[in-house]
Parts: sequence; structure tokens; C-alpha cells
Amino acid sequence: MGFPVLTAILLSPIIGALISVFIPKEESKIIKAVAGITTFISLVLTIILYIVYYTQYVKTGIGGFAFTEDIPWVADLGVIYSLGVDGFSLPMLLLTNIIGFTSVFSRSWSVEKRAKEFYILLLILITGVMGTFIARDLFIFFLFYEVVVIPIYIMVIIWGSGSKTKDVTKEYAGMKLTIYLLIGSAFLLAAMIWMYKEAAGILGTPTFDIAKLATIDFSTQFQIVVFGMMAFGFTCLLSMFPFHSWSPDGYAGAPTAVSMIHAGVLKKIGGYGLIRIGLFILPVGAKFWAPLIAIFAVANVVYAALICLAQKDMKYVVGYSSVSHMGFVLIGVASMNIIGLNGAVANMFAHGVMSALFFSMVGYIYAATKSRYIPDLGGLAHQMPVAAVGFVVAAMASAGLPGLVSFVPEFTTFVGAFKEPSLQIPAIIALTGVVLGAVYVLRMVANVLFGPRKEEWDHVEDIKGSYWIPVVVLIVFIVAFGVFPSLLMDMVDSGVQPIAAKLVQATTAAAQMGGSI
Amino acid sequence: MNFMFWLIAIITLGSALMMVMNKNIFHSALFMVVTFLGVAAVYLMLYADFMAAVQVLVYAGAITIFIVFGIMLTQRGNMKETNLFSNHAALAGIVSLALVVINAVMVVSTNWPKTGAEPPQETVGSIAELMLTKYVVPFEVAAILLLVALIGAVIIAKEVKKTS
Amino acid sequence: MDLSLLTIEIATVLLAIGVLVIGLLIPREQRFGLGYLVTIGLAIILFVSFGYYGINATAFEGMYYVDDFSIFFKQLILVAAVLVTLAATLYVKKMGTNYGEFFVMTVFAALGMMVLSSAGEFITLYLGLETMTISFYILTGFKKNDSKSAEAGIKYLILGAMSSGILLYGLSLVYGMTGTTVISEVAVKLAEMGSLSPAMVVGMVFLVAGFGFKISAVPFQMWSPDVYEGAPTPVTAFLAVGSKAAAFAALIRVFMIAFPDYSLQWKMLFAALAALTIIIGNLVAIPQTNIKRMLAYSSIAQAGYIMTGVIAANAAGVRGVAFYGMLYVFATIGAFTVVMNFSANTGSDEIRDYAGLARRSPLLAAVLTVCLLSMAGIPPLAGFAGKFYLFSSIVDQGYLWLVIIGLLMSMASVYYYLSVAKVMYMADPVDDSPIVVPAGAKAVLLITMIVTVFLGVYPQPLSVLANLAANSLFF
Amino acid sequence: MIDFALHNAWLIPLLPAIAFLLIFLVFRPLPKVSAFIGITAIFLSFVLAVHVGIGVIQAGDQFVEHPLKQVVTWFEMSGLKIEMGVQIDPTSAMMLFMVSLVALMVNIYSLGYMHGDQAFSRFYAFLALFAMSMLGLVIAPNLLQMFVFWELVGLCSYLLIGFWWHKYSAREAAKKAFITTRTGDFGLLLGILLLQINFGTLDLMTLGEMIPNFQEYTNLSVGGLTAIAAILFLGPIGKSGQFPLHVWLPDAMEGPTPVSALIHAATMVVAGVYLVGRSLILFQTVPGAMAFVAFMGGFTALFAATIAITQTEMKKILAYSTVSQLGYMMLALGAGSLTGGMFHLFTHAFFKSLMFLGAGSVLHAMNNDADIWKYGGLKKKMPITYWTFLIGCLAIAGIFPFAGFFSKDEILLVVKEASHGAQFAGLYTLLFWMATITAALTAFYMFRMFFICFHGEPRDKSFHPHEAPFSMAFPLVVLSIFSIFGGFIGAPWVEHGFGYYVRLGEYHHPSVDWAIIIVSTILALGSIFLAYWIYGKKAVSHEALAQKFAPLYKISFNKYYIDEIYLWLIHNVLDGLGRALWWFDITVVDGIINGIGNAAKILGSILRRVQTGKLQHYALVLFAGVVILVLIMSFADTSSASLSLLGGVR
Amino acid sequence: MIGLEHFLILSGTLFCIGLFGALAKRNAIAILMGLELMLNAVNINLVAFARYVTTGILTGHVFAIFVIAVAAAEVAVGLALIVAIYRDRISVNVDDFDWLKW
Repeated sequence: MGFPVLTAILLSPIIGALISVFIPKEESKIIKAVAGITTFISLVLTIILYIVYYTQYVKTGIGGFAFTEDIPWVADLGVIYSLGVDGFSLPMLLLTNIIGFTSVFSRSWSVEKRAKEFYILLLILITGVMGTFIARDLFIFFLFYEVVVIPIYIMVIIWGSGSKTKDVTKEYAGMKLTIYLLIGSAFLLAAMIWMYKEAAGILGTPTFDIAKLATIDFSTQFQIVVFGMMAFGFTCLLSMFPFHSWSPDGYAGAPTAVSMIHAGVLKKIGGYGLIRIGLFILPVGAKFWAPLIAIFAVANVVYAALICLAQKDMKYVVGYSSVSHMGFVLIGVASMNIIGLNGAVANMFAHGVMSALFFSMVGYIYAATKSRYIPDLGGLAHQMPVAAVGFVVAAMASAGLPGLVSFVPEFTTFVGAFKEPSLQIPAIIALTGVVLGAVYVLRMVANVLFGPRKEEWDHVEDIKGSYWIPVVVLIVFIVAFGVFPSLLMDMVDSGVQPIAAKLVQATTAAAQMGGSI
Repeated sequence: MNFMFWLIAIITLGSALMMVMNKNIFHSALFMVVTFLGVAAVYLMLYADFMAAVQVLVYAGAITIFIVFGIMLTQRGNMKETNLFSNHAALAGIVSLALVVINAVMVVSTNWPKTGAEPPQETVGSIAELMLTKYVVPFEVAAILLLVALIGAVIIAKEVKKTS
Repeated sequence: MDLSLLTIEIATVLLAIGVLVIGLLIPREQRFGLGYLVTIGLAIILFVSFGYYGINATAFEGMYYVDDFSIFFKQLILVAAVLVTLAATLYVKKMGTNYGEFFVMTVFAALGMMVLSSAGEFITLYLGLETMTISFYILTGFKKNDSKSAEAGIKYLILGAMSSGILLYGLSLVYGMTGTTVISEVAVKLAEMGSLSPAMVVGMVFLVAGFGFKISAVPFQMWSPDVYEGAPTPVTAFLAVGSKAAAFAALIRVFMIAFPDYSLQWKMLFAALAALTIIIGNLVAIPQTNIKRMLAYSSIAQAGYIMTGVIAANAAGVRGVAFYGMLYVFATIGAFTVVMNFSANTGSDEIRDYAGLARRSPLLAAVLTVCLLSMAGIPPLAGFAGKFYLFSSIVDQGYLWLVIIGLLMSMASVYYYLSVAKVMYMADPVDDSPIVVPAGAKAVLLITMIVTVFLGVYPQPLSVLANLAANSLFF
Repeated sequence: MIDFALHNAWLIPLLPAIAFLLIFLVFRPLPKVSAFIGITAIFLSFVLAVHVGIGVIQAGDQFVEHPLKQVVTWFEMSGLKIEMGVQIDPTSAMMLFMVSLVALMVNIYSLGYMHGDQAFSRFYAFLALFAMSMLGLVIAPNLLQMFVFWELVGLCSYLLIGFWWHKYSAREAAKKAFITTRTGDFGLLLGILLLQINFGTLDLMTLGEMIPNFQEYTNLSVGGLTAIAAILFLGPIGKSGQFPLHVWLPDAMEGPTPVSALIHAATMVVAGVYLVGRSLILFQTVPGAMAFVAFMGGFTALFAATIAITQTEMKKILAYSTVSQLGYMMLALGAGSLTGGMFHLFTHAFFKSLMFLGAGSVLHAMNNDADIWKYGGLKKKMPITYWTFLIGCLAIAGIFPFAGFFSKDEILLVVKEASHGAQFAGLYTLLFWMATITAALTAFYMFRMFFICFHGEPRDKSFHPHEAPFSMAFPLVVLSIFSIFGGFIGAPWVEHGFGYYVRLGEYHHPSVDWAIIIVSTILALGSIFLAYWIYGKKAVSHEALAQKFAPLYKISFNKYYIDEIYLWLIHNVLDGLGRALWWFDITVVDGIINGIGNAAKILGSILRRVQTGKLQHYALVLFAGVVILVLIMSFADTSSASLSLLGGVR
Repeated sequence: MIGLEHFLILSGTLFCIGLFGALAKRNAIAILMGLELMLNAVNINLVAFARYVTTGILTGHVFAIFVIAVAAAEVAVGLALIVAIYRDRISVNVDDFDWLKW
């Protein structure tokens, strides 16, 4: 397969981090530039990949994994350094790179001190997230998955911040986030290990290859237990109610770049894993748990949206709103049909870019004003019109405005959900989230940006210089994928098809066996 | 034979108990010597003449002297009330008693693979042969171990000059 | 009789005695090179030992194994000894007297461990164990100007003697039931006997207690926090890895080779103890304020993880133990190297004094973080791969519950590990003076960090060796 | 050219879109250029729209049954295909013409009105964006495209209401508008989803064929379809300001007046009507839904009219009037007449935007002071405004031959016809009378405002009103021409008039119902006279009247307190729920997590105390452990359940 | 007839008396003495087994001799440690050795 382009994408930020190690820490501008350049290289490569895949695999209907790389890694475990992208992982990879690149240029006032450490950790973080999405080997997937947790912790405790509205410190927020995710991953790992052994018993050779694992028909009992454990791990990461409480605190505590990456892509690993691993390998177990997931999903949407109404801290609004939006993803997952899954995946992408922009703008305002407390702010559009534009675009995308990236995914999700008779009522309830979403988002926009000029913010500077990058890049993607959703949906569809096909095949097989699940 | 066993057993265990119960550490040490000698007698009953000799030499001799030296170094003057029980003696008693019972039940209920053959009258030769052939590794290791203990005891017991 | 099989041990003895003699001959001021001499000697032996893979022979009628399993553990011990002696120079110098003897004792302890891991027979096993332990008694009490050191020594000695008493009693019962002290023959005899006799029940429990003491499994763990805290830090490091690993080697050999017929019983026993060990070790580590004590509790928990590999009672489990044991060496010694150099500079082991270490010495902070996280099993550090080996060996034997406990508690352990990281990275240093780290210790720090990361990302090299070791045990 | 226009109708929304991008991204610092671009774009759109209209008329009723449709796939996946495109038929052609015309007029008008505003360019950008969205909505061949642009016009409405965002009231009004319409859109989206699920398509033509025979295609019951229609109707309720979601529309007047004229009078707010008209087949299939629509429309018409009577701001009165007229249109649709609804929509657009622009002219002259009681005697100062406004008032009052006359009579006619129908006859009879009363009220409140503002003496001398500049006067004139003559296209004597083109089902030549004509004309004239009597001649003191009917006056003046009720609900129920859940989140959800964490910590500190430092305690534990283990091992049979728990659970 | 079991019970009891001493006494030297009793008990076991179970093969004796050697070494180191700590704390009461705890 010639040039190992995925490895190149993966290595670029790592090389950036290594270079940064040898740059004196006073040269924070150079370090930032290195981070920007290396992530930009990854981004460009990914965009090229996206286009190539779109034209050569999606449009031609070939689909499947492309640009694969397989290097035996740990022989006795059957681990293979196995990378590849398909229509499912490519949007996620693109998302990671978009947000990775833009997060480098996000602003948080605390980063100016100890910039070197910050960018090194950020680059490691970005690499970890990317690796998760392109790994085709479960072991490699998990390796990357957990790589990201610790850098986040360190970034939160060093460069994070507490909140005015809730009695939390950054130490607490960081620790909660970390431990929560790790506890979730403990179950995930246990499930993975068990599945690996079971599969090794059936196949005769140990393997972590997701595609190979998916060919096995595990027993119903096994699937139910293992999927349950896995789902716990993944939905913790996805911040499913009632396992969400790390997320608003975590985002509020984290510096801007981390909030962007965490809400934008890291969370999506939960959804990605749930679909790619849970649904694909354990369809029968997934079917068993789907109703519960659906119920929690509805709770996510409505509960978190209502809580947003009571928030006075910008980051908490966005934090809870991202919990709320994950409900849409979960409903799509719970629908278990191709349309719903398409919607779920597309929703992950959409929420990614949108929340990244949102956090970027909130972070910018916070950095500029040193306040996130909504009643303190107001009329900021006077002083920072550009940030206001970005903020409004993010808000509108969050509210699901058509023409922006999140509308079509949400619509698709709901079509998928309504296709399942049992999900119709939950879906209707969840749809109210669309209204509530508009309420809290617009309230925040109104109270932060609009209204009479406040003199105290006259010293605040508008976005300029490299801080333009997140605004421009993210808005371009938000609008482009909103106006031309087929760029995303075709891709996603080609990626989700095999998974949906597996689901249909497995559940009909189970139904034919007479086993009611 | 029976009588001899019971006598030795009573002496051994009795002096052991006295050793434990005594409140004078010096008296305890003396009872310990008696116990060691009792054990040596038990060895003799088991046709372990060489063992008995070693027991008398090493334990009743060397180790006892060690211990007495220790006592002398750490106790000044009056030896009364030098060997008291601590607060948790009752608990210790319970645990020990439980182990006695466990041991007794275990011994009785186990079907030991006894051969019933007569023991050899002379053991020194075989022991020497075993030590220098089959058990040469442990033998050498034991030598090193004693060297270690020697050096170690010297290092640790040596008085340090108080610097600063 | 082929004495060449014992080359490693003989070389070690010669090294120790040689250094002892040289130490006596040269003047006091010139003795500081002895540490490096020992390190180099051990490194050479370590290098030579690679040639012993694949021999798989026994010496002295099955009494002494020279198989891949024992070689692996000997290498583990040698690696630990090399790293400790290299890292300890500054600390030992600050400790004052008997510079050369410290290293000699360390080598003797390593010798005891080697014998222990090679022992194919109870007497050898016992003597190896005692050589190791007595060396450690001395090393623990080595810090003459610190009363805590002597206290730790006396505690270790009394409790250690009790535990070896009970181990001996157990051994004697096994000997009584089987009429032999050779491990492989014990298995044969027990197979003839069939069902489990009461004496074997008691014997096995006594053996579990004896070995459990050495590996610090709950409820036999209580000595270790006190001793770890009181002992000179290099000793603690060596004690935590070497003595534990050697005891595991012996335990695996005894239980897996001698008692395979009773595996149902002892597996259950170990499973319960492992669960307890993991839980208690981690929980009590949380409120600790002294880093050595915290590491002691964490090392109790680590023993619990390693026990899961014993429970598996197959090659996969042994592989897990071997793998984990080796990477545990790097993580632990890395962490303790930081601790010993920190305390050599500042005289403190309190976690709160680590405030701002990331700025005083980024290397120390980074190594400590990496090592601690490796112990917690966070990818891509080696601990993750190790835990994977361990847990995957028992998950399909019906011990899913233990796997979940293990993983949950190891994730919970991140809490107290990260608390240290938090202090180092977040807080501002009270005292800005840089920390002096000698070149040797620096090398150890780098080695441990690089190896920990490397083995996490690419565990293949170590897993090959661990596989060899595991398979040789069951040939 | 006509052919080009017909087949390239997608250019009509695209041109303003390009204008928007150009202005927003490039020419923002250059206000004049921005305005030029905006006006040019909408002018070109208008030209195209005119040609499309001519083309449609030339084709006769060919497009009624077989619209010209061009679509591209927007996105597609297994089992779901959504298209975007253009559907040209008489209804959409009419809308294209109307929207582009009014937009053009408003664009021109704004040259004068917004002159000197800081954000002049931004205003034109948003206007262009709005034009794009509205035109896109109009030509939508399927419901989803309609929804997409529906939301976009909502966005534009939000942005333009809040155009002067530094004003507290503007920002609140914008928010309110968006959220209120969003509430309706919840229903619309739900309805669309249900249609998609049940029929597998959202294409209007396909749906039009399937829905009448819905039982063949779906397993929906009549009740089910009625429910879908009713849910769908929530969207129009929100967007077109029907009761009870009308509250945003009066507040929307916080936006610049041209915006009110364009968006909140002529175009966007009628999107709901248009949507119902587009999907009228759905409502027609289930009479219950029809009755619902009719009732909501009729009720809103009367309801808003009663509020409009007492308001004191020109734009507020016009806003309530708009609500009322929208209700009228809904009523017509609910009575089953696409023609009636669309016709009134068409004429209303001209005279209502005319009046808004006129009001803007007045406000412009009065330094944006909104209180009509400060006006008076403007007739002399601003004659063009005066006369054009009069034309508007006459048109809305339904005086022959102004446009409103024809469309209003058409509505009354169809409602009357419906009241003779088979189902819900009683309801339609009631609605007929409500509509008639509304017509009278409309004439009354319009002329009340008219007389107060333009007649009499200036009440506040501090103002120095002046006639509007040409750029503002020109649109007034153009629109008043349409307000005068616009109705003729639907006049009963026109053979192939409005109803021939814009219809659902067979074409019936409109009959002339003299009774309705006479009654409505008399009522209108009577109301105008009454208004003149009270406010022009001041024969009766309006204050005395207000005193006399104090409770009624108060209720009307306070808009039935609906805003207050909503506010209370939002602040107490919704926000209260939010606060309660947050409390729950912090104390319970978080509490459990923190509790587990703390429990571990506490357990750790307790277990820590076991380590007493006394070595004999350690030894005791060690040996006690041994004893216990021996006991367990000897008494437990490994085959028994208690121990297999430790080693046997899979 | 005196048999193996008698010796075993004797040794077990001796072991436990030693253990009791080690567990219950305050004086560190007394504890060491208790430990010696325990090791002696083990030796009785070993010799008894050598007499009854492996008659003629003296593994047990060899084992016991090694145990004695180790015991001597242990006592030496133990006493050294006790002396060392006594210098510092002027006490051989093990209850005083509790600086390291929790």
C-alpha cells in the first residue's frame, strides 16, 4: 500500500511534541508554531484522504477499509498494529484533526505560563484520539483510548480553572473526570479481555482484529453480559445519564483546548466504540440493551437541557448541552437501524465541530474577560464582534439550525428512531430537546453578547491574529457540511452499512432460532 | 520407652511454658536451656544422635550464650519484671491455643505414610555424605549466610560516632 | 556434576566477596567507586546470563533448576540489583558509614533470591530464602543515624522469623507426607496419594502464609509498610521488587509443580487473598502522606495483581507473572530512585514536600509520574500490557469477578498516584533550589522511564522471554 | 427569457445568497456597495420571478397538475433520500413574484430608512440572506426543504429583530421570536418525521397522490393522520403567529421597520399559511384537521383584532392586525379553499407591507417615537405617506375596489360555503360570523390609528415631521398601486383569474355572493365611520369609552395577559424544573459519585488504623489469618456452593 | 506405643508455646527466645519424619541442621538489631517500637 499515510498522520503531532521537547521553554511562540504546523500537516493529509476515499470508495460503492497498514505487534497475543479507515472512522479522523489543529490556536489565559508542557501534552492528546479512530485492532484501540486520559488530567490541574457557580475546584474536576473515565474503562477492559479469550477459544488463534471478532457468533448470554460491560464503559465516556456528571465539571475545569478536544472528539470515542465494537461484534447483546440505552438517551436530552436552563456559568451551559446532545447520538444507536446509526455517527461529527467552536469562543471570552459568569457579562458584541459571530454560529449549530452541520444528522437520527415503533415515544420526548436547546443557547447568546455596552469590558480585545484560525476553520466546516450534507452522509453511510447489515443478520438469525431477546 | 517419652515431653513443654510465663528474663533464659536439652533428648529418642549433639552444642551452648549476652547488654541491674506480657496476651493465647488444637486434630486425622522400618543406628556418616553431595548447594549457601550474618551483626551492633 | 550450571551464582558470590575484600583493603575515602564496581559486575553477570536460556537442566538430582524460568527471574533480580546499586550511590554516601558493605549485602541478597528462584528442593529453597531475608534484615537496619531504620529492621526480623517458622513447619509437613523435599518428587508422591489429607491442608495454608509474607499478601502484609518506610530507600526498592519476585518464583514452583493436584483448593485460596490484597492495598494507600508508605501499600496491591497469574495455574498465568514482575521492577525502582534522590537532597519523604517538583526537576517528576501510572496500568505504559497478560490468563477460568475487582481497583489507584502528580505539577515549589541527581541515578531514571514506555508500546521482546520462562516450567 | 427563467428558477434564491456572501465577507466596510449589491441581486431575482410568473400564466393550468420540478439529491442513504430543488407551479410562482417584489421594495426603502446606520451593510446582508431563505422556502418541492428554509427565515427574523441588539428590548424580542417559533417547529418537525416514516417520502407531489389514499400505503387510522396533521400544524401556528404562539410577533416590531414590513407582515409570517396551503391535501383528507385549522384561524383573527383595538403603537397595531389577517388566511384554508387563503396572502402582502413602510416613514419622521398619541396632523406634513397609508387602510378594511375587498370576500364566501358542508357545519357557521365581526373590527382599529395619526392637530410640538425621501416614497407608491389593483386578478368577473391558477382540485369559477358583499361593505364603512366619529371628529371621548368598559379595555390593552402567563410559566415551571434538576444533579447524581469516592477514602483511613505500628499486632493478624484460612480450608468442601462462589462464577 | 503422632503433637505444642511467647511478650529478647522454640519444634518434626517416614534417608536431619544454622544467624542479627535500637531508645520493649505506623 505504499506510503503509510495513516502512520504519517499519527506521527506528525508526535514528532511535533518531540521537537518541542528540545525547544527552550521561553520560546513559546515557536512551540505553538510547531504544534500548529504538525497538526496542520495531519489535517491536510486527512482532508486528502477524505477526498480520495470519498471519490474512490464511497462514490464507487466499494466501501470498506482503505489505506490499511498491518504490522504484527505482539505475536503471542495476536496484536497487530493494524490501521485503516472506512466511512465511519474517516469522518471521526477528520473531526479529530480539525479540532486538533484549531485547538492549538484556542485561547486560555492560563496557557501563557508553561506553554511548552501544554503543547506537548496537547499533541500527545491529539495523537491518542486519532489513533483510537483508525485502529482496526482492539488492543491498539484501547491503547490509544487510554493514552488520552492522563494528559487531560495534568492539563486540567495545571491550566484549568474552578467555577463561580458550583463549588468545584480544578483539582476536583480533573480527578473526577479521570477516575470516572478510568472506572468506565475498567469494565470495558474486562469485557474486552473476556471477549478476546472467548474468541481465541473459538477461533483457535488469539486475535484482536475487530473484523475477525465480528465474524464470530458469540452465545446470547455472553453477548448480553459483555455488551453490558462495554456499554457501561463507552457510555461513561459518552456521558450518558446518569454517568454524565464528570463531563460538565470537567469541561468547566479544563483549559479551552482541552474542552474543545474533549467535548469535540474524545467523547465521541464512546459512541464510536459503542457502534464499532459493541454493535458490530455483539449485535444480539446490543439488541438486549437497546431499550435501556434509549431511555437513558431521552433522559440525557431532556434532563441535561433543563439543567442548562439553570446555569449561569457559560462553560456549564455548553457542558450540559453537550451531555444533552449526546442523547441524540444514543437514540440513534438505540434505534439499531442504518438510518439511526447514520444519524448517530453524523451527529457525533456535527456535535464535534459545533461544540469545539462553542468552547473555543467561550474560552476566548473567558480568556479575555477572565469571567465566565453570565450575569457579569453582557453586550460583548460591542467589544468583540468577531467572537460574537463565532459564538452565534456555534449557538445556532447547537440549536440544530438547518444549513449548519447538525441539522441533517439530527433529522436522520430521528428518522431512524421513529422507524422503530418502540422508540417513537422516547423520540418524541427527546425532540423537545430541540426547543429547549434553542432556549438555553439563545439565552446565553443574548445575555453574553447582546444588550447595552458595559464599560468594564472596553479593555477587552477582539479576536485577532492566530486566534482567527479556530473561528474560520470551524465555521467553514460547520457551514460546508451543513449545506452539503452528502459530503458527510455518503461517507458515513458507507461506513455504517456493514455494521447495520451485521445487526440485521444477527437479529434475524436470533429470531429464527426462536430465542426471544 | 513410653515413660521416657512422657517424661521428656513434660520436661520440655513444662520448661518451655515456664520460659514463657516467667517474669524474669534471666530465668526465662535458663528455662530455655532446659527446653533445648529436652529437645536434644527427643532427638535421641528418634535415633538422631548427631542431631542431639548439635542441639546441645549450638542451642544449649552457643545460642544461649548469645541470648544471655543480649540480656546483659540491654538490662541494667534488677532483673525482676523484665519479661512481662503485653496487653494482647489473651489474644495471643487464643491464637496459639487454636493452632495447638488444629495441629493436634491434623496429626490425629492424617494417615501418615509410615514405613515401619527400623532406623539406622548411626547417622553422622550419612548426614555428612548428603551434605557434601546432594546438599552441597545449600551447604555452601549456609556458609555464605553465616558470613552475611557475621558481617551484618558487626555492622549493626557497631557503635556509631555521633556526627553533628 | 556440571558446576558450569552454577556460573551465575558463583560469579555473584565472587563479586560480593571480592568487593568485600577490596573494600577492606582500600582507604575509606576511595571506597565510593565500589558501588559502580558492583553495578558493572552485576551488569556483566546479567549479560552473561542471556547465554543460559534454553539449557533447561537440573543440577544435583533435580534439586537445582537451571531452566528458562529461573534464568528469567535471575535476570529480573540482576536488573533490579543493577538499577538499585546504580541509583543508590548518592543516598548511600549520605547514609554515612559502611559504604562498601552496603553493596556487598545487596549482592548477597540478590544471591539469596537467585537461589530461591532456582531451588528445586525445600532445603535449598529455605536457605536461599533465608540468605535473602537475613541480608535484608541487615540492610533494613543499615541506616545507623536513623532510629526508624533499626525499628524497621527489628520488626522485619521478628515477623520474618515467625513467617519462616511457619513456612518451615509447612515444609516439614509436606516432607512428612511425601517423604521427600524435592519438588518434582513431591508432585509424584501426592499424585499417588490422591485425595487431600488434613496435613496437606495445614501444610498448604502454612506455605501460603510463609510465601504470602514475602510477597506481602493480605493478611500477611502488615510488616511491609513499616519496613518499607523505615528501611533505607534503595533497600526498600530492592525489597519491593527483588524479594517479592523471588518469592513469587518459588511460590509458583512449589504450588504449580508440587501441588497441581490440589490446584482447585489453592486457587480458591489465592483468589480470595488476591482480591483482599488488591482491595486493601489500594484503599489504604489513598490516605497516605509519606511517599514510601504509599508505595508500600501500592506494592501490596501490585502483589495482588500478580497473584492472579498464580491463580491461572498455567503457562499463560506464569507468563503474566514473569512479564509483570519484570516491568514492575522498572516501575518500582524508577519511583524509588526518584524518592531516594529527592530525600538525599531534601531529607524528606513526605508527599507534600514534592510540591513543584516538576519545576525543580522535570526529569524526576516525569519519571515518578510515568512509573506510578505504569503501576496503575495506564496505557501505553508497560503496566497495562502486564495487567493484560495477568487478567487474560484467568478471565476464562471463571474469575471474571476478580478481573473486574482488579481493574476497578487499579483504576481507583490512579487517584492516589495522580494525587502525587498533582502535587508535583500543580503546586508551586516552596524551595526553588534544583535537585542534584548524580549521573548514575540519572541513567537509572532514564532507563526505567524509557523501558516502561517502550514495553507498553511494544511488549514483544519481553513477552518472548516471559513465554520462554513460562513454557520451561511446564515442559 | 421566460423559458430560461422557468428552467433556472433556482437562480432566484441563489442570487440573494451570493449577495449575502459578498456583502458579509467582502463589502461590509462599504455600505453603498453593499446596498447596491443587495438591491441588484434582489432586482434580478424579481425580474426572473416576473418571467417565471409570465411563463406560468402562459402555460395555462398545465402547471397546476404537473408542476415543473427540478431536484438534486441533498443527501441519501439506505432508506432515506432527501432532495433539494425547485417546484414551479402557480402557487409558488405567485409567491416568488410577491416575495421578490416586496423584498425589492423594502430593499429600496431601506436605502433611506437605514441611512446612516452603523451596521448598514450588515442590514443588507441579512436582507439578502432572508430573501434567499424565503425564496428557497417558496420553491421547495418537499417538506424538508421547506423546513430547512423555514428555519433559515426564522434565523433571519431573529437576526433582524435583534438587529439593534444593543437595545435590551430588541435582544429579548429576538430571542422570544426564535424560541416561540421553535416551539411550533417542534411540531412541524415531528409532523414531517411522522410523514416520512409513514409515507417514506416528503415530496409534496408524491404525498399529494398518496395521502388521499393513505390507507393503501400505510396502516394509519384517520385519527392517526388527523393527529399528524394537527401536529404539523403547530409549525404554522408558531411561524404565522396563530394563537397561542402569536406572542412573539408584536414584540418582533423591535426590529427596524423595513424588516417588519418584509418579514413580519408580508413574507415570513405567511410561510405558515403557505405551508398549510402546500400540504392542504393532508388536511383535506381528514376533516377534523381542517376544522382545527379553520377554528384556530378564525379564533386568532378575532382574538388579535380585539387586542389591536386598544394598542397605542403603530407597529403594534399593525402587528396584531397581521396576526388577525393571518388567522383569516388560515380560516380560508381551513374552509378548504387554497384559492381564498393564497389570494388573501397575496393581497395582504402588498397592503400590509405598504402600511408598515408607511408607519416606518412616520416613525422616521417622529424620531422613532412609537406612541401614536403623540402624533396627529401628519396629513399635511407628509402627504405621500398619508395617501398611501389611506390606500392601505382602505384595502385592509375591504372597501371596493381595493385589493382587500376581493380577497376578504373570497374568504367569507368559502367559509360560508363550508358552513353548508357535510361536516362541522355548525363550527363553520360560527366561524363565518366571527370572520365577519373581525372584518368590522379590522376596519375600525385601522381607521382609529389612521385618524389619530394623520388627522387632527399635532399633539406633541417637539417633533418636526417631514416627508420621506424618494427612496422611501417610491416603494410606498409602488405598493399602493398593487394594493389598489392587486385584487382585480381574483375578481369574480375575471374568467381565468387567480383561482384558476392557484387551486386544489377542480376549478370553479367564483360566484358572486351579493349578500356577503353588501354586508361586509356596510360593516366596514360603518366601522370606518365609527372610528372617524370617535377619533376623527372626537364626538365621543375615547378615554370615557375606555373608562366605561374598563375591564374589557384592560384585558385587551394587556393582550389578555398571555405574555405574563408565559413568563410566569417559563420562570417558574421551566426554569424551576431546571433548577430542581440541577439540584438533583449536584446532590444526588454527583452525590452518589462523590459518596462512593469518599467512602473509599474513609474506608482507607479506617483500615489504615489497623496498622498500629506494634509488631505483635501484625504477628497476631498473621497467625489469626493462618488459623482462619486453615478452618476455611478444612471445613469448606470445595464442591459446595459457598466456595465455588469464589472460583466458579462465569 | 509411642509413635510419630506423639512427636508431632509434642512439636506442635512446643511450636505454639514458642509462638505464644513471641506474640505475648514485651521484651524483644523474649520474643527471640520464643522464635527459637518454634524453630526447635520444626526440627523435632523433621527428625521425627526422618525417623518414621523416610527411615534410613536422613534428609530431615540435614534439613534440621540447616535450620539450626539459620537460627543461629538469625539470633545473631536479631540481637545486633536489638542492641542497636536499645542504644537509641533505651528500651527493648517492642511496644515502644511503634514510630512506624499507619
